[in-house]
Amino acid sequence: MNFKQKYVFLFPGLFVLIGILIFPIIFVVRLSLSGWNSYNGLNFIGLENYIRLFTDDPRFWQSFFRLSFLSVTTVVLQYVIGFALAHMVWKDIKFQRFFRVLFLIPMMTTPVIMTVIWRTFFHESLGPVNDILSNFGMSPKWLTDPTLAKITVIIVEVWQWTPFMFLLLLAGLLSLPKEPFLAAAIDGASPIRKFIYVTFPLMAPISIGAIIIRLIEASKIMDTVYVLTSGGPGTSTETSSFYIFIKGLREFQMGYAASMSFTYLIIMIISLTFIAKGLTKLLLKD
Amino acid sequence: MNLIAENLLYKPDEQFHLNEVSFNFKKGNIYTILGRTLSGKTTLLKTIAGLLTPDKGAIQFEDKDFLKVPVWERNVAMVYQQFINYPHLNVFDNVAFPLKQRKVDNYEINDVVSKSLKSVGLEGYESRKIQELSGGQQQRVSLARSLVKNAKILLLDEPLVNLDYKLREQLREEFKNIFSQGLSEESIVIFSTTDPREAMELNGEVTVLDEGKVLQVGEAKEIFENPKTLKVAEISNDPPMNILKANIGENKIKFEGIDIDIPQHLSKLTDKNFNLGIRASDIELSDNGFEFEVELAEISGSETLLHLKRGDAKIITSIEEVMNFNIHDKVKINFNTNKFYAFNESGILASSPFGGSYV
Amino acid sequence: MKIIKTCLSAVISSVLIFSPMAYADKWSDQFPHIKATGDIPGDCSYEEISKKNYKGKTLKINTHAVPVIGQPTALHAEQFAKLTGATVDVTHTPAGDLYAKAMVPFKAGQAPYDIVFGFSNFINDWRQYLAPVPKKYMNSTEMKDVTKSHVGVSSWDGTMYQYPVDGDRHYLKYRKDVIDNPEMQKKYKADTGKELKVPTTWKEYGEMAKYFNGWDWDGDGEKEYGSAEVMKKDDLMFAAFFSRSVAYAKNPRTPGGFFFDLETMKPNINNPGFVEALTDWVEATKYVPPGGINFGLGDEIGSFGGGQTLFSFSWDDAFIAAMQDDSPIKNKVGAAPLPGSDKVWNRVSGKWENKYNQAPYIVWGWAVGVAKKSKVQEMAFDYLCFFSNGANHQADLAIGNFGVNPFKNSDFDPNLYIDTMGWDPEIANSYTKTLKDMEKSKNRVFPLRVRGVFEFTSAVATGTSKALAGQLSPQEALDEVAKEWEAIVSRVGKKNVQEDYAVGVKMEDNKL
Amino acid sequence: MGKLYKFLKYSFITIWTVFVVAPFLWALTTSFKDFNSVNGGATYIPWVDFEPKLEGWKVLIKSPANGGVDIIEPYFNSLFVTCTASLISIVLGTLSAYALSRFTFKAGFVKNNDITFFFISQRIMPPIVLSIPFFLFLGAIDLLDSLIGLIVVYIVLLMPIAVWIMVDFFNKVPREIDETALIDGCNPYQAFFKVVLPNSVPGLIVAGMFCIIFGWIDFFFAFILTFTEVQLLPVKIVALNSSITPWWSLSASALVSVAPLIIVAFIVERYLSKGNLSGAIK
Repeated sequence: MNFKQKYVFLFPGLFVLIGILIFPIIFVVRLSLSGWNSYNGLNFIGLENYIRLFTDDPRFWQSFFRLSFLSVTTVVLQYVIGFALAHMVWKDIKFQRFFRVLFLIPMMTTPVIMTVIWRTFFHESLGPVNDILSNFGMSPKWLTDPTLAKITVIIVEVWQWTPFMFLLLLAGLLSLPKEPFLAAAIDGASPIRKFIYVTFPLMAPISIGAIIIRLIEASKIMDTVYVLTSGGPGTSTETSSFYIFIKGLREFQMGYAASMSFTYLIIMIISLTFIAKGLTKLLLKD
Repeated sequence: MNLIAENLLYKPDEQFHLNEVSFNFKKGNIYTILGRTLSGKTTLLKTIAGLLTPDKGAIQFEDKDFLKVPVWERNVAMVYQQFINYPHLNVFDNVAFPLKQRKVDNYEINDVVSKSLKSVGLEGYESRKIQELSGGQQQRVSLARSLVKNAKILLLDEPLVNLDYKLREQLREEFKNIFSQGLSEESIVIFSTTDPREAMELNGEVTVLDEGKVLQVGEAKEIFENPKTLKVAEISNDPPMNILKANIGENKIKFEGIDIDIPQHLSKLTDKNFNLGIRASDIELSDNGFEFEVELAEISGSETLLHLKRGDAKIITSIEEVMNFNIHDKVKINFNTNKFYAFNESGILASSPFGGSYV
Repeated sequence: MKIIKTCLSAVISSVLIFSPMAYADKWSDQFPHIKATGDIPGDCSYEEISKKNYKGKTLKINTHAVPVIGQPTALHAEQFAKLTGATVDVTHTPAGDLYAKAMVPFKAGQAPYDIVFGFSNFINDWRQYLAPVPKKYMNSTEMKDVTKSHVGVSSWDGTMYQYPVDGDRHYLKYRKDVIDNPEMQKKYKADTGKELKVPTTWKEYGEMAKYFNGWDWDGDGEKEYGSAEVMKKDDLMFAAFFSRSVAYAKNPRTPGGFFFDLETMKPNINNPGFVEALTDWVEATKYVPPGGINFGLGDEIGSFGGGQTLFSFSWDDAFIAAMQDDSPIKNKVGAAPLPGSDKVWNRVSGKWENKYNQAPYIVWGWAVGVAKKSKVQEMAFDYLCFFSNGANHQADLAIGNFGVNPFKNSDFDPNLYIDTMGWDPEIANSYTKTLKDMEKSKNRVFPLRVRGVFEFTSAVATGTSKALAGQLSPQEALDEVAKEWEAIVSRVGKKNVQEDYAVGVKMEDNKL
Repeated sequence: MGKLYKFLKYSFITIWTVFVVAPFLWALTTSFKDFNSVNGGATYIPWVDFEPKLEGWKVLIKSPANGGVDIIEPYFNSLFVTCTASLISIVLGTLSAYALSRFTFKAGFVKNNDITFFFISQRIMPPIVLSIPFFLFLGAIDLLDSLIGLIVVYIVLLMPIAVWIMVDFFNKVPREIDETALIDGCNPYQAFFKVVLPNSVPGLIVAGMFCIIFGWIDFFFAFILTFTEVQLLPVKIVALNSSITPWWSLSASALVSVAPLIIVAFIVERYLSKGNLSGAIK
């Protein structure tokens, strides 16, 4: 279909978005070429920020790799668990409605607030987790061990955002056509084969979409880190967005933070494009 | 006053969906578009409906430039091969939809809709939800909806293909009845199908389409009897016409070590090498025939389709009874030589049993 | 003693009803907050402020979260509105976000708030957007009472930009019921051969903390620990580190800069004095409660205030929390100056001096300013002056979680705490003496207040937290900080930093 | 289905249920504690382990002058901003998504997928940096510290989500339905409103839910772009973080803030149960 009316559909949304964003985006680019900070205004310093970023700031790149690790791990876990849960409450299970609603709820909590609860939950001397574990002679350093702190961040992220995957995948499962399953049933396929050869391929397109959007969201992981560990111990849970936050709003090096954000945006767009292509290749073989 | 298309060309990607398609359809007639899947039938119908705009070419209807008229003003109706209805409306509202759109008054709507539902055998289903109907019933609803409009052009895009065999037969009959009584002299019916039999039964002018190109236009009988090319012969037969590479020598037709006396109608062939065409139904089992090996035997209804092989030659024959064969069985067959078609090496009909030739 | 005092004050106040001073009760009837004292005469007393008419005007304030500072701000706003007819809108913001919340509009050329609360070390970044305190208020009775060091902290090179409403400093808090307990002293002596007393050096502090770490020494069935400290890598962490550093690195014989060498602007941060302090601090991770290296100020307050640790040494809050009426350890805690050390680094000679050294760290604390672009500056200053008038200030001091701490000379009267808050006299005395002595000391360190100060402090937090987490050795960590500092100095411009730093050094070297 | 599978299935679901519920239970019990019962070590059962206090809940409705945060007005502000912004985003996003799903756009190398990605990519940018430009932008049009200003910004946050979900959804609704409507005499607008939209309710519900969630839980923009006039719930709750982190009132507020969204969860589940999320067409 190709009518001139198509523009009437597309443009209001597109132009509202562009209208609101055009100034901010241009400003971010301009900002990234300035040394805007607590004492400097919007001066022009050329590519100095970018040079600093690429030649003299290993911390940014470390935080970026840490972010990649954290976001990929959490998204994979969310996907696997979300898929498993969705598959389990898809059909014939007792209290189906209860479980479906329950599994959705964590997503609806405000991260800045909920993470405070998690911090108390994992509090090493006053929290319930170590209180219970201490009965077994264990007292893991949830927030103060560099490795375990990462895992704690992952646990909280998985708790908060698995429902997102769960919902999308459950919706996907519920909208699957019935015929392929009938065919598989006639062929007498085992549940595992049925999953591998029927369910999974049918779910591939929705999976790709869900994974990509979650990667985008997970990459902004920030509230969790801020509240749980403030990037510590040391720098062991510091992610890009948290580092940008520190530089931008804590140290008020806005110009530099803008150049980091812009670089980050470019890297993300490129890598997401590749990931999307890779996933498409991997999951949609034909 | 006719629906005239000139050199329609549509190429949204690498492939042609329509390639220089032209036709001239007259009111009061049924036209069949025959072609295999992806041959451009749906594209052509959508172009006529106005859902697609061709890259090049022109369509005229009632002496107007049809391409300048948007779909919603064209007064066409279309039935899809998928059973397309409005899922949020019940049966009555589905059928009434185009009338309400035209702001026809309610009294008349009631009248027309019940009549139309009656004609498709769905009285009493008015308040049913679409999802509660069977596939055949759903397709009747969309047919009823396309009929109430009294459209000048009725487009039917393989309307029967997604139905099971029995329903298809039944609905096809009904279609014929509806078309013969219900259609005014003012409208054109365009019916697309992959099934040659359907095309034959509807008995109107047939346009054979392949890869977006019109291969042949003619009465159904003419297409059947004198297919212009090998392609047409394949498309217009089900199973497709068997094609064998053959040559002529010493008054014999020779292929794969088989010598057959040249039948009368092929005696004037001049080329030495040609493609020999023979319908599956014109091959029969015979104890003193030629030996072929069974590759596959399919039973379809009361028929058995035998896929046979001899050297490089592969043929399909249909037998009017159910028989069991094993793969690699040897069978003997005979050809009804009077039904041989000959196409030259570039695939053009050189001689048909009905005397046609395009050489 | 207490009963007599109460009776006495009852008698006095009943007498006062019929005296010309009866105004006090007129105001305290209306505002129960000041019922203990009634209105106290002054330039911004209830009486004076009630004469102003700000009807139809709106005052917008951004302050800290409730209750610390946030609650008194809101309370005094309510009172101020009632007295003057003004509308006062108050927003509450967590401490870490106060800077950005005001700085973003400042940089954008806006003044959404007439009054912005923050910390005293924001002064250099903020002062260009703040209105200096007008003469009228500088000469007010209330201002006259403010201690010299708090006037200094609120001012930049002689001009006051921040209105003093609170006083902050770091000092040592300890469990009196342990340190002064003869049984514990005996036990400690028996086990370590040393005296158990209020620690005067960080080494002693560490030894005691380690000894009292991980066992139930108060018999409540829970384990107790050595020390609660701000070790979480946040905006407060560096202050805790500087508190531990002053003893080793602030040498009264080498003026001219604690953080930098003012002449060369070379960072001192990685000299052996600081390294020694960081080594101590890394050692401290062994005697903090589980999870202690992720403690922010709130955790520190909760931990010490909740009776979990023997020591703690940052802001007043932990002490005040411990002295709350419902606290399990009320009147079981003591205050003392920050520990010192037996040696101090001399950066001129490049050698350790084996002399006892102790230096108070006049840490930054709550500060508040009036936006230059505000259209109601007079009202804003009136509000601030009213905020800390005699009656309000005394009442605020009495409420622990208000977070208002002594900064007036009149605040160092132990009776204030004994009477109104029911403190043990001995504790009140040690508390006021500790605070007073800090005011008197000549070997003080003032907070770093150069432009872009957060780049410097954030680098310290990052570096030291790497050391605490064991990612780097103390020397490596501080070398990294020093390198980062040099980079910041060259980015900001050596001259600029030097110019700013000179202002602070002048105070440290007692030249202002 | 084997017994083993069933066993594994129910164990997994049980474990996950415990995991999901645990922090809420912890928050519930903590919300009845106070400073002393929190700092005495982990306790669980009121009356048995600790003396329950209502302070944590009272703080939420007390005025700041009395040491509370008074979340009632912010609560309604949040509801209003979230719902309005979601509604606008859904309307605009759905229209754009329909265009992207049904029509072909081409401008140079930019095609439908690129436009869709453009929409979604708005969510990649870390909010910190956008906050300053947004601040200046809203300042320039005098919408700082206003509900409308927040709605404007939230539209940018939420429309990408609406577009993403609706494009996906419309792709699953057979385009023949709209074509039939056009053939039946509807112009494209009528086809959209009379036929496509009524059949897209499940998609709209899901998109709406995501918008509401992402609007409701945003803290950052609400924090930077408001001063005194407008306060949103998360900002107000975070302002509970004084020097001492009040576990009790934060726990209570966490429970209060999630409450309205549980209704959303039930609505979504209803539509899921009907199983017609994909458009109900074969």
